[in-house]
Amino acid sequence: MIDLFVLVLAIPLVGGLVLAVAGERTWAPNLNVIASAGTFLASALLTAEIVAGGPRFAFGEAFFIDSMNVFFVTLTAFVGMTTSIFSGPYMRNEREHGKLSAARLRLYKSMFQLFMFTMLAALTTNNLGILWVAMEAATLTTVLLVSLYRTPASLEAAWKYFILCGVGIAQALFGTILLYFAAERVLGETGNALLWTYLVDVKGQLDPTIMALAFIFLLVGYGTKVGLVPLHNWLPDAHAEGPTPVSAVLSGLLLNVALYAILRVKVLADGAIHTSFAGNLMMGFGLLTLVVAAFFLSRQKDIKRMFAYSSIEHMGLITFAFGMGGAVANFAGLLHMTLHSLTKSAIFFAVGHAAQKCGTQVMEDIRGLIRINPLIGWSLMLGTLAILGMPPFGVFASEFMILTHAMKHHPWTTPILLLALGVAFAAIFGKVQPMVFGDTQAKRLPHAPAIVPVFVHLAIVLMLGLWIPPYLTRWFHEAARMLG
Amino acid sequence: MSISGLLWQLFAIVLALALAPLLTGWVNQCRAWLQNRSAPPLLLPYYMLHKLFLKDVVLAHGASPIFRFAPFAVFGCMLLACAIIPVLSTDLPFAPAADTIALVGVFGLARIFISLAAMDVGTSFGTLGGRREMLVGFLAEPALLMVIFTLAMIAQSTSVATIVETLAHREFVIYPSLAFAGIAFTFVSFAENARVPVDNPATHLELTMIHEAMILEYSGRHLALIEWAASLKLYAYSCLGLALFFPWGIAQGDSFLGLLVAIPMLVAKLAIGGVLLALIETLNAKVRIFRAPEFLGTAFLFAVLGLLVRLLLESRV
Amino acid sequence: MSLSAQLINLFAAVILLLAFAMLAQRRVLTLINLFALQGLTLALSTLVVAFTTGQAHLYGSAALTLVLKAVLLPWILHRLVRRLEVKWDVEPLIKVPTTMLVGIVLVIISFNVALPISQLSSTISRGTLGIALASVMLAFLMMITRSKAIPQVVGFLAMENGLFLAATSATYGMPMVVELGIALDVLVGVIILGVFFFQIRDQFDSLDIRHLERLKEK
Amino acid sequence: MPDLLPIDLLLIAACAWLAIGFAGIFAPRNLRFISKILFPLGAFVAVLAGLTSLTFLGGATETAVLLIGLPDLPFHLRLDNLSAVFVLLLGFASAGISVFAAGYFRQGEGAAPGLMCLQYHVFLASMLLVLLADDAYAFMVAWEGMALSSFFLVTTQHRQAEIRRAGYLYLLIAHVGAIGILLSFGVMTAGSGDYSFAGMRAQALPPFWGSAAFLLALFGFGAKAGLLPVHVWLPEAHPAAPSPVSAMMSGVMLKTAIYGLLRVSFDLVGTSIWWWGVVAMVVGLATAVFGVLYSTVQSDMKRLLAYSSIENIGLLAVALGLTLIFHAYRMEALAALAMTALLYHCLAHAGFKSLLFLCTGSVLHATKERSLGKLGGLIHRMPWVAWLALAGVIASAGLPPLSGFVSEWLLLQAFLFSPGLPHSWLNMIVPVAAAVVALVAALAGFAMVKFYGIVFLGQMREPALKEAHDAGPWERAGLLWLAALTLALGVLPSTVIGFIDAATTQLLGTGLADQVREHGWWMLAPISAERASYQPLVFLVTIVIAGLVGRALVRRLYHGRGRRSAAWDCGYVFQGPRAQDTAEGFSQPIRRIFEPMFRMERHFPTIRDEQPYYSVKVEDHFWHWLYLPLARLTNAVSALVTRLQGGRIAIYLLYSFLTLIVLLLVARP
Repeated sequence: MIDLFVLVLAIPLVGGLVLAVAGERTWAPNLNVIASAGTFLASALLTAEIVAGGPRFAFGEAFFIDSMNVFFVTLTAFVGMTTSIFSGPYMRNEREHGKLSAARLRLYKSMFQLFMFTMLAALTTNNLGILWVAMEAATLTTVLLVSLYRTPASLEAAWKYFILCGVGIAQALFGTILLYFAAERVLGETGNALLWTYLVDVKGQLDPTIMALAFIFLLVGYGTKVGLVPLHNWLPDAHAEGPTPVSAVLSGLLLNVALYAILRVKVLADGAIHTSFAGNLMMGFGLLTLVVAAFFLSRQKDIKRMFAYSSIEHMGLITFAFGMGGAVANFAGLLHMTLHSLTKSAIFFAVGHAAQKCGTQVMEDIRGLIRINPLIGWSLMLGTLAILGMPPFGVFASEFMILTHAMKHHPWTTPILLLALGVAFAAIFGKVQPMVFGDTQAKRLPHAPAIVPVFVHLAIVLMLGLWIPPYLTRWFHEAARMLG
Repeated sequence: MSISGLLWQLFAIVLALALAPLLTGWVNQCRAWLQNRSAPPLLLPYYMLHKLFLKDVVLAHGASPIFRFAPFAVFGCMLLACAIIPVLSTDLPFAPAADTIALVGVFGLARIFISLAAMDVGTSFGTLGGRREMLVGFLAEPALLMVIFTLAMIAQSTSVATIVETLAHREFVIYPSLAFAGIAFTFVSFAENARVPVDNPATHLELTMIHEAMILEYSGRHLALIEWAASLKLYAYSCLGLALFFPWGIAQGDSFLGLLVAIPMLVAKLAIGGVLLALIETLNAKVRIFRAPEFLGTAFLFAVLGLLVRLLLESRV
Repeated sequence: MSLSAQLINLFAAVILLLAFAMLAQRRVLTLINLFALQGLTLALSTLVVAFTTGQAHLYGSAALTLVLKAVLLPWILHRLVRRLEVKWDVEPLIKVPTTMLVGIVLVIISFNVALPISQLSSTISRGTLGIALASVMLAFLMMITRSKAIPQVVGFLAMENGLFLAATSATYGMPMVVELGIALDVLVGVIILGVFFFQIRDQFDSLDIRHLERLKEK
Repeated sequence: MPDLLPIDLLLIAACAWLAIGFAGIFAPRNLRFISKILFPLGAFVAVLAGLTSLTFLGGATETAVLLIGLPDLPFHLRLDNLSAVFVLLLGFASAGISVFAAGYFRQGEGAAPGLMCLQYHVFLASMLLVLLADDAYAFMVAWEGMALSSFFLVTTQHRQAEIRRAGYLYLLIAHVGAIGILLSFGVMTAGSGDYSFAGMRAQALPPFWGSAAFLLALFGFGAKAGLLPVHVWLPEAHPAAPSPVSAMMSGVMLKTAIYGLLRVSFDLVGTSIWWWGVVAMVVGLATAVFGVLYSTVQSDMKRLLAYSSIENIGLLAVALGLTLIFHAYRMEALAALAMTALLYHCLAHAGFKSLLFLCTGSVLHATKERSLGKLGGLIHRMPWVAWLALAGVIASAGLPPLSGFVSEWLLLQAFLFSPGLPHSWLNMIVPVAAAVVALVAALAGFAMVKFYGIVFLGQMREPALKEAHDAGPWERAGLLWLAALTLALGVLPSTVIGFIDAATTQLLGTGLADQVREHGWWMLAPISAERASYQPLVFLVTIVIAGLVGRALVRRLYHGRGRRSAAWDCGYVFQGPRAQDTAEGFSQPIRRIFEPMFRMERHFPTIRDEQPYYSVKVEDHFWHWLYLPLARLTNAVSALVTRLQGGRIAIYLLYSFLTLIVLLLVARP
């Protein structure tokens, strides 16, 4: 029997290579979907296996799947699958509008699969060095995706993305080196000093001074990719100028993976330092990010840009939650990550269709979606409400937990959190409402929108707001416990 | 509730119906005297009513059922008010039906109906009268309630009967607050009964009138009922004032003798009251409609002062 | 102090010097040459460490550095410059003397930050950690102050040099697989950047990144 | 089924509503099915819910825990007497509204009927859940669900920009309010982390935190109720919504906020401080005066009613304040009196305000016109609506013998006892508050006369009004039901108090029921017959009999002749509809007397005008004093923040660089 884990990594890699060669065939879009679906299937089965049998290694000790990352793997594979479903008709429309050539589409599909591969590798690797390599590779693949349109704006966005994230990730490498250095002092020169499973066993013996420095470098480095203020500047540009499916995966997945990297390091830092140093730093960044992003929102004109800032805002909130630490906050943070991925990607799907329908991303020119196509209109409306934390959508559940936990342990932060959430609500809702409602004179599109993914996402988000299945709870709890 | 009580109650109502136009006539007569005019007959209001009842009703084309319904409702309200106010005895069956607050409510109900009726035909004067009536109403009502509050605090009750009993039949105490309340009440009753500083019952000059503007479209029996109701209102206010501020003479139970004494006392008090009313009306001039708020504001102020005086000076008594 | 330790410190000092030189350099071709020189020095330094400590994989690392940083990347950059016909970085965003002053401050900061760590280190090359950090920071500064795309990329690559130096000086290098991965990333990155340069020039008729300032909040 | 508890029945009702709603979405365009089957079904469920709580009242508290919710905080539900009173209100009021809605929604107006059916019934179900919720999470989910569903209902006619704006404002303020409520819950857990209401009850809060919780709740629930200064959404949202929705929002939804305030201040906080009452009272008075004054000067009939709702909410807050004051001084009997007034007014307002809003719905349908300046004389074309509206108008003006008067009477009675308070300042101030309440009540009469007189009486101001038609049978049935409720609440106060007293007793430990029952069902004497009594039935019967007997006598003794003729024109020829008072003209005295209260833009005609005209626009001071400055501030901060994103990559790199340096220098473990 083939190892499921091998499938999880191999399908996107092989898919990406095949599509790089044969991406212009008529069956290529289907292959894209099939590969993504296969990845998801494999990861779902893998999850079942891990849930039943506990954590395990793969390829010797190079890869390690435990209850925390398997959850991210499933999420990533799932959002990847729905995005590929969504991107089929979307990209076809783009092509027919003359925005993309066949060669670019090939590049897109291939890079999409490779991007999935890098993220899955980053999530599952046991080696913090490889984690870094995979993160950098993820940047490279997405740089190509962001600049897909080759317009001046998209090139500029891609350039900024590349440089800022490149520099950021270089800092993360410095942090990784320091970490390695600290670990080598404990583990000796066995070559295992970057393996998470070894590190986590000896985290108490790591030198706190080095770990503190390492954590700063890693936080600033990976934090750039997460979009923490003031390192966030690449994010809105990249989201706004890339194709919408790419915005969806950037927001929904890449940010998560970067945060995942920080979380892994935070566990080690916490273990070594014994104070809430790492947590405090994350809380500080989280709050700053949340507030600044919220105030950014109200002056946006471009719809994708606005939701990019919303992603920054939510990343701030999640970072804050993990910064607080403790079972409840970690649980809430993980839940919020999940829900944010699902919701934000759903929103980008809807936004993509909406922008395509209206032929613009400028919000003032998008009007009356509900009259053009009620499904798109409602999906954008509901998605927006969900992301704004309206019950009964799940985002409210996680925000509720974060807020209540903050109220209990850090009461002074609550007004700040609420101020930011209130401002964000006013800004986003004020912009989305006239887009969804109102009058319009837009035309129909040649291809029916792929709206199913949106509703699937929103349905899951809705369900998580009202009922979190027990196995999911267990899983979250376990992951939260691992985070300390 | 005894049979005799019920009979006395009925008697009080009939008395009100009978005495009310007489009071109006008496006031008009006094006023004429004071103004050096030859006085109309004392019974003129009865003749008027009779004449109006005899006449056909002329309805405007635009009049709706509300227009025809209102006179009866207003009349009913005023009758109820007269039945509630203890003019002869404090222990009549209708006394617990409403306290002073509800009494204010009855007047309010009547006011609403008459104002609505005024707006019904849709002439410029009707609506003008309606709005002015409501203006006077919303200014007078709070003042009246404050007066009542002062008294209610003295008597520890809002029931008119209890207030009368407290003031008339218990130990005599001088209440300075009553002076304020009395002045306020006088002001309010002038306004409420369309009397001189606020309105002039004797004029038909459109731009100044209130009450008359509202009933311009009424005729025949409807007008008769409204006029009668107006008399009843004056009677009710007078009786209320007498009951609250000069309660002596009102019987405590429904004993025949007590009630027998009460009737002449009432008539005497009303006669004096009528003279005073005419006197004040003669000494004053009608003010502009937008001075009315000042007038009633003063009344409100006095009423509140009375309340505060009550709280400040008398609560520790 | 042994000879090799002295040698390593010397090389480290040369790297720092080169970092400063790059910060001050305005001619693009010279800049690339300086970068190649820095790569060479780094490779030599790694070689000395490998020779001294006998760590086999450090030879590999040194070879990788030599091939990649001293030969391959400069070669690619040279080709790019020739194809794109850019010779001058018109003028840095901040005046060179100011940049140098800031650079000195950065060196002081880096040394102080690295001090507690290098005291913990048992490697022969531990003293160079501060220099590694300083060269990372100087490269960073260079990226900030340059207004053209190619110098910025050179700065980016110089940063990688600093990181490699840090890796060798603190820990005798990262595990080989990681180093290979990093090298691959850098290489692919530079190739992608190269493609980018052409696209940028096509779109903007220039490689001046001041054209790339349109995406902003109004 | 003997083992079905009332709480189970109510849960089933909520599920039934949801099911009805989703049934609508499956046939979104089938108007017949939706309006003639689903909405009546919803009304039926509503009646059942109302009856269930009626039978429950006075019973023992029931609780339930559902399987849904957060992992460690599943939905807790609890039915106690306080909830039951409000469920009663919800059930009975919404029954009438649903029946009306069955005849109201038409094809082609705004959203698809099926969608509205869904939103409407989700709205109902979430309100029910708000009343039953027994933990913060369930409460917030239901609360926001309520806001959200009503928001969609408000923006049914979303093609109009002003309606979108109204909806936005509504949801925004609702959301901000919800944040306040959540904070209040957070404070009440006192750091225990137990967000079930049972957990909050178990905490003894120190005065400071207790006050914080109360003030936050006052703000949060006040935002939903429409208390000053977070009232601005209300006069925008109510007119924007379809009339049954306005009726539901005004009649029922606002009461859920009152419910929340009661729940927090008497059940969850656990302490009580006298100045809370003063705060509530002052806010309430300001709200009431503001609401009623603005209500008198409106030119749009639904706005007029909306401001009138603000006024009533203000009165409710005054009653709440009074209750709190008495409660803080342990004068529970008087607190019970004030609370009875409060609960009674909730019921009364639910009846008459829903009735009036539904009437405006019928008028709107018949005439397509909301502006008072274009209505008039509708009593001739719409007698049913007009006569039923009269009941609402009288009740709303707080006049006997209908429902509004009873609560007002109880409230004034409660005020009369305030001199017994052991606090000299309160002694002085509270009676003055009573004076303001009296003023508000009188002004409400003014507003109602304006509303009724201008809409239904007089001459028709537009020729098109001649085509107006009366309400259909479903609408009439709904209106009749609500009018009947208004009448019943007006003439049977003792019976009603017998029911709602269970809630008072539960919250305060004492109630009025014993005293009230002593005097029989026809008489209301909350303390003793000597102190104060009111017999509404006698009232009604006397007036009716006096009117009828008078009429009979006049006809018997004289005659019943009458004829029609033109109205007397006082010598002017031009007595057309234009000669009547306009809405603006009617309220001119108010604008003049209370001039500083309004922000007016007026245009007066001059002699030289070619086409002289007069116009007046009244605006809310709060916009200019509070909201616009707030918006400007946010904008300024936002402008400052956006400078971060200046477009220069060098600057971006600098941020990253500085962050790193600062952290390296400053951050120490």
